[in-house]
Amino acid sequence: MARVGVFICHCGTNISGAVDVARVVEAAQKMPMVVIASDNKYTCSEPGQASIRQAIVSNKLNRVVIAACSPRMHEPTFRKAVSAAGLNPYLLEIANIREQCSWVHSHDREKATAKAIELVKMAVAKVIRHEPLYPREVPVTKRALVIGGGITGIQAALDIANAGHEVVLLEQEPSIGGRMAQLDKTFPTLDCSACILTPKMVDVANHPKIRLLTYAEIKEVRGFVGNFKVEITQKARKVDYSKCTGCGTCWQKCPEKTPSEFDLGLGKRPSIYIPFAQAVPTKPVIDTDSCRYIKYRQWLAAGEQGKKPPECRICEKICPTGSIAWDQEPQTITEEFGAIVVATGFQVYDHRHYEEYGGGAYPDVISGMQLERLMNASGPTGGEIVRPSDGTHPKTVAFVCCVGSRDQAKGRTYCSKVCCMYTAKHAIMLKEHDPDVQCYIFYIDVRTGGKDYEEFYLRTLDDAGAIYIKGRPSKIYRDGKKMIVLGEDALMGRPIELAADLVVLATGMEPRTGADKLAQKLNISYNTYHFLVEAHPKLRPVETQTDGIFVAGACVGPRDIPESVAQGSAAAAKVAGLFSSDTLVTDPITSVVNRERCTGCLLCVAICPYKAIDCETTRDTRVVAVVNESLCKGCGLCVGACRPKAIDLRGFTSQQILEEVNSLWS
Amino acid sequence: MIETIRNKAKEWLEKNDGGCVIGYERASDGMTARPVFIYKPYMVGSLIFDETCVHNLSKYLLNRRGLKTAIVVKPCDSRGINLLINEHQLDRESIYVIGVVCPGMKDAHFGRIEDRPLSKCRVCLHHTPAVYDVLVGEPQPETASRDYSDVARIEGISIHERNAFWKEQFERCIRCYGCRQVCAGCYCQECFVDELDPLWVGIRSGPEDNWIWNIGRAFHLSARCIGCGECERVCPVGIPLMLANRKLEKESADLFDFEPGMDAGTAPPFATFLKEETLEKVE
Amino acid sequence: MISAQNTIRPRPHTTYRSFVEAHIRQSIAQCYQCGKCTAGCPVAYTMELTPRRVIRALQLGLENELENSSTMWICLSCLTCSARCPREINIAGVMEALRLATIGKKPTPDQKKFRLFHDLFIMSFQFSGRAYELGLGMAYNVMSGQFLNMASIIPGMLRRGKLAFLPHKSRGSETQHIFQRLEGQNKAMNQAEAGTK
Amino acid sequence: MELTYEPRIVGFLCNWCSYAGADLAGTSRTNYPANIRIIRVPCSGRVDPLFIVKAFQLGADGVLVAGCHPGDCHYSDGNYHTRRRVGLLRPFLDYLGLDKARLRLEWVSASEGKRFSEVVSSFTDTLIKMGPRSS
Amino acid sequence: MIETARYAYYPGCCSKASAKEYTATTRLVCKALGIELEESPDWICCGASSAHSIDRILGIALPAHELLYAGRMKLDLVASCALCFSRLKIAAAELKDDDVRKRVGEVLGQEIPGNPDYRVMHILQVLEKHLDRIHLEKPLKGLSVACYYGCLLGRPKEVAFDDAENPQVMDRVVAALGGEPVEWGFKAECCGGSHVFTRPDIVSKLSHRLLYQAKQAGADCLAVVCPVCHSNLDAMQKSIGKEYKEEVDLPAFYITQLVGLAAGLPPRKLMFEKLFVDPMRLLRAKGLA
Repeated sequence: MARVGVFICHCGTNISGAVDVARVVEAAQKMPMVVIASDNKYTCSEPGQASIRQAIVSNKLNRVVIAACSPRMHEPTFRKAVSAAGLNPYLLEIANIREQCSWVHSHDREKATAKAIELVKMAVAKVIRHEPLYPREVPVTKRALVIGGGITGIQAALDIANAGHEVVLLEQEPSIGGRMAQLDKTFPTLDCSACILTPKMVDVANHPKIRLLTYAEIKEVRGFVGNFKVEITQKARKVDYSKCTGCGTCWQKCPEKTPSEFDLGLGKRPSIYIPFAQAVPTKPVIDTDSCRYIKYRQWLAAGEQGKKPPECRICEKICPTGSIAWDQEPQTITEEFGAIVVATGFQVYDHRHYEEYGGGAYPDVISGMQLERLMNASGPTGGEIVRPSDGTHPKTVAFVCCVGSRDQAKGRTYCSKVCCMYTAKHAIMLKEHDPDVQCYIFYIDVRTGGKDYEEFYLRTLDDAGAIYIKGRPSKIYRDGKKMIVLGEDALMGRPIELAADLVVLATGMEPRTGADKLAQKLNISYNTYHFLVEAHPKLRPVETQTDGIFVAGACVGPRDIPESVAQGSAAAAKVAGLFSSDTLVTDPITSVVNRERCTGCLLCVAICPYKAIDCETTRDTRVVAVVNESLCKGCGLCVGACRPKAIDLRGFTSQQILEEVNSLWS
Repeated sequence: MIETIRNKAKEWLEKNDGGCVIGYERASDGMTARPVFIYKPYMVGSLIFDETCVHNLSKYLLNRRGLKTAIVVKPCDSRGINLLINEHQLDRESIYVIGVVCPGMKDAHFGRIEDRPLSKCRVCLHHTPAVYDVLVGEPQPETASRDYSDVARIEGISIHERNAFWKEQFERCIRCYGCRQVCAGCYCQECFVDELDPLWVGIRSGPEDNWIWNIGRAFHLSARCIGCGECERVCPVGIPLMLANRKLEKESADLFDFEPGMDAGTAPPFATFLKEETLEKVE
Repeated sequence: MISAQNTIRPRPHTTYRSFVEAHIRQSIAQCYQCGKCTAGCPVAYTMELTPRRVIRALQLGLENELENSSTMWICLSCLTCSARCPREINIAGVMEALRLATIGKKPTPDQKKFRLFHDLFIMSFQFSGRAYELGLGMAYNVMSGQFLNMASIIPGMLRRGKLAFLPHKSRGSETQHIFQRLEGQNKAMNQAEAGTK
Repeated sequence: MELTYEPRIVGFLCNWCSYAGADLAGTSRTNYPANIRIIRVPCSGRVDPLFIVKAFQLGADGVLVAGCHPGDCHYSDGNYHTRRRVGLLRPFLDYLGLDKARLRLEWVSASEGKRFSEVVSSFTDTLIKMGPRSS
Repeated sequence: MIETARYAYYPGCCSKASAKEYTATTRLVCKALGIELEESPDWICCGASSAHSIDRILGIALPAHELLYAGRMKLDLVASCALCFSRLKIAAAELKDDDVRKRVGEVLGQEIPGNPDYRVMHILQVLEKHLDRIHLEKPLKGLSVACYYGCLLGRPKEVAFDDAENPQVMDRVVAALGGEPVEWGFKAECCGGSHVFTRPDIVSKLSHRLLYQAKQAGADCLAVVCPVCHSNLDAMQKSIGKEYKEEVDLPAFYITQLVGLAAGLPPRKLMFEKLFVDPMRLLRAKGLA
């Protein structure tokens, strides 16, 4: 038998100013199962809470209704209060008579009082149907997976590992390092990118708590916070890493040369290769698309159709440790983790979408990232900045900002944030390389939000003598050896034709291809551009809507290096916080299946946003739904869909809601 | 036609020991049809098919989950099979579907077969079963244009007239639940109408409770009703239940571009959504 | 005096702007003045007010500037600006709208020859149904005072039989009726509009 | 004494957006008619269409279902499902003689306190104009 | 025996004078490919490029007159002039608006059926569609062709049938004829259009840029699909050359002439003599004449 206590708050005059509290008390005393009803000046104050605790004990109350401010305000406070009196904290219901009554009906005391009485009545009707609920504890696997071996992932992995937890760092390419490894210098300090990055890469490789999984991809993710089960595909490297010492003989001798991805097609690499000299691990993979012997084997398998490729196998013959493994196939590894950090980063926007700028057909129209490779001493030209078409030194260089950024017509409305700055860096670097170079920079706005960024931009004007031209060019074409850029000098309001030797497009950032697929596997959200969506853009920037999965760096949106590193560390801190206790407490407001009523139509399985519902077979061979309470977030979507009323939501059961509705007419 | 059905049933029974063929036989009045369950090949001679085979047999499959069963279905009944497979009630492998091209069905009243086909047949679009292992009869083209003149007539009268019309219809309901028992889509372990706590529907048969029962029944069949018309046929007090069902059928076709039971794979409207849809018609 | 003319006094809501926005079914507020329209415009070099500045003038409500400009008449309607606009604004449509909006106004000396050409072009098919190149060219040359315009190619055209001496007529006199009915319709609409005001 | 008709409205409000929006209307002291009784649900997707039918059966003059704007659901896509359910129920109830104006589906975010009060005001207004439900 | 394809055909005003050879070769080639063109007996001017600058409804009504003819014939409407094509296509799109349709209907004195779906094609599309019907008698081997589309075939994108910046249809046609389309960046830049009367200086400047770029890209000749472009690039070529003090000498063919040539139609019928820039020397040098 329910024994309900009703406590009505004056909230100073906030409630009593518009509601006749005495009449509400009087009415509440007459409601069914109400044992005691009383009022309080400030229920949330310590004396107020004490009087509730006392009333619970002295009146043997087993249900409590507090009519006060919004439950979004003080529900946790009052739950603690009833809990302190020995009652299950979920046997409490709050009637919102301040925000949704006294404050909005201040002009009509009569109606406000009548409404307050009804709100209390609804709460009483509902609380009678409350059941005690108990949070559950689940163990935490203190092991983290970091997806993406760029600077963000490296930072996150090192920080988690330094906090004493095991980390697996997963990278889809043959080496970690990411985009930062491709850069020459970094703004605004002009640090050599490799000089600050490669020590961290080595730290990762040598850290006892970090296991590196390169050339690997996520296949499937199951489970929930503290208990993820991840299937990882280790792609076939065709090299046995347990034997390989990374001596380098093979990649020096391989006769096949193919365009280097790392150098963005400006240079070549062998078929058995490490992407760049400082790669970690320093062990090669065989590129099965270009390798002669692989092609030979495919030719054999296809019934010797067409021209016979050479049966090369030089790497195999030359390898001192016999590491070449032609028959190596992709492998699936299953690992368990308590938390996952997603740091898949970005890729450079492909300027082939700009047909008006030549659609990628002009060799002397290059992307900013390609210029990085040209400037880099370990790049394809040994750091000599030359025109890809004829190898001459450009004297007039035009830069075009916002290529693939701020361009709705190209499906990219956002600002990529880093291009203004890296273009300024390029102008300064070009001038340093060759004092005869004149740079022209076509821009819409110059954005330099960041410490020392504006000062850096001013250097391009003062030191490098770059000429900034406000206006987005409309066309780039070739005239003889020159590239002509058609623009407008919007400040003069006149068209401008610039004949340049080299045009550098400041291409923007976009998420890595496949970021959406990965997000689907992880069950986290992404936006129209496939940038991942954080739980809250300001207050929870590295968390996601899925507990235990964190995001960091440029996979969330355009970021520069300092921000990416900060986010990597932030995500690591979140992971360390999660791992600080051995168990996790979960919210008891979850769905629950009545197996007798369930027909196994599995509509709930189809619509659950958290994949929290699965099915199982009962002993009488019926298929029924079953809720994984650790995954369930308590939205109740499944309950609203269930025809046989076989699934219900604790704390918001159909009984409870219908009692609320019924009470309005009883 | 009948010979083909019998031959196919016989062939199947010979190959599937312990299987059952669900079909139609002549009723004892010598005129109408009734369901028959045949377990032995030599008994297939009683199978018939003609315009009196009004019953939707697909609901019987629910009693033979996982058991080898062959079934004779009309196009509308065949959609029931798809519906039940889609809702994970049946598995396709255990069922052998003898689909029959439908000429339109006629009901019998007072010892006489009516002249006109059933009203559901007059507005029927699909004359060839949506699913079958063997098809009896020549495939017929679909009726191209939808005929919702019956629904439109109700839509055309005023809101007060509509209210009065349905009130009068639902008031007659005696809550026998025949409509539910015969419906292939009604297979809950316990119907919401029978639940006591919470009490969705009052126990008495009165205007208010009849109202919510009939709405609840129809809405639970929204985007699921396959249009077999069995509910209306068995209603002892003659409530035009299909008139309600067909409104939902029309709306779910218009709003979600969905026709229930046309295949077993398409996600039903309440299992999916489109981010960009608005679902608001110009009013 | 000069400073008074040069100082901009913004009027963001003008009838020109609403007319233009209705015509292109877009808001010109979307323009962020990147200048790609002007950059690609093949005739921007010969405009006082470049396409970007036309949009700017609309945003600020500089009606005089717009009315006195020849930009919309120099515009070739090649749609390069619209095709490349990163904000997907139909700038060529803006030009078309400005032509329609100023058609009733007295042309400036610079606008005159464009307006004359269009009037003559329309006249050249208003009665016969089909445009009459030779007649159009000769009439234009005489009336614009550009007597020797294209003189260099006329003999060649004649020699190759590429100029018809007489207008080619469409069967029936449909075009005349079209013009009559259009005039009637426009009149009725103007009256109706005046009536509502 | 003049007898005025006071319609009864049942509002099902999602906890994260619309309930918070209703709270904000209070915090900013925006007055609106006192005809609505709010039932808090975690998500508009928790609303069983039968709750709505039940409220009408008991005598509600109007039912408001309010959730986060499409794309903003706290539970990623609950409101899209609500939109489909209510989107189908509304024309059906209308067909059965219950004017579709009596069932409203609205998107109210946590920052739209003013909008919430406008929704309740206009809904109450509409219902007063329509008068009591014919029985 | 190949099946006959039928289209409604809109020749446009230039067909009667400055672009006689375009119309004639269009008919000739279509006949050879088994394509029937039905010309409306009472077609009228599409109004380009003036009507839509003077009155919005007039600019739609004039081309709509022809759309209605095609609609009655239940045929796709083909135009050979890029300018006409553009007006027809835009009018077809505008007619989807109920108010516009009503007003245009009034002006044309006839009811325009609702939900109209008027399909307008350019002759290039027709040629590409039926490319397989061409029997290559004389492949255009070694002939480098700069395909010039003009500004309107790829714009606006709502009515375009090819990319706005780097269209490909004509390149595919030329390649299918055995010719060598050259890559160049000015396929869709404007030639100056109808400004030939009002601002001949503009036409000179823009057309010169085109000719120069085509030449620089290594083209032997141009292929053109619009009478206005053609007159600017062919008839005006000599005076442009004078103005810029350089001999260009770049024959400008209509695409239909090239198709006819490759299909082995008699050169006499292809009306090369109508071109200002004599192509015969080039054709002889390439062994095509």
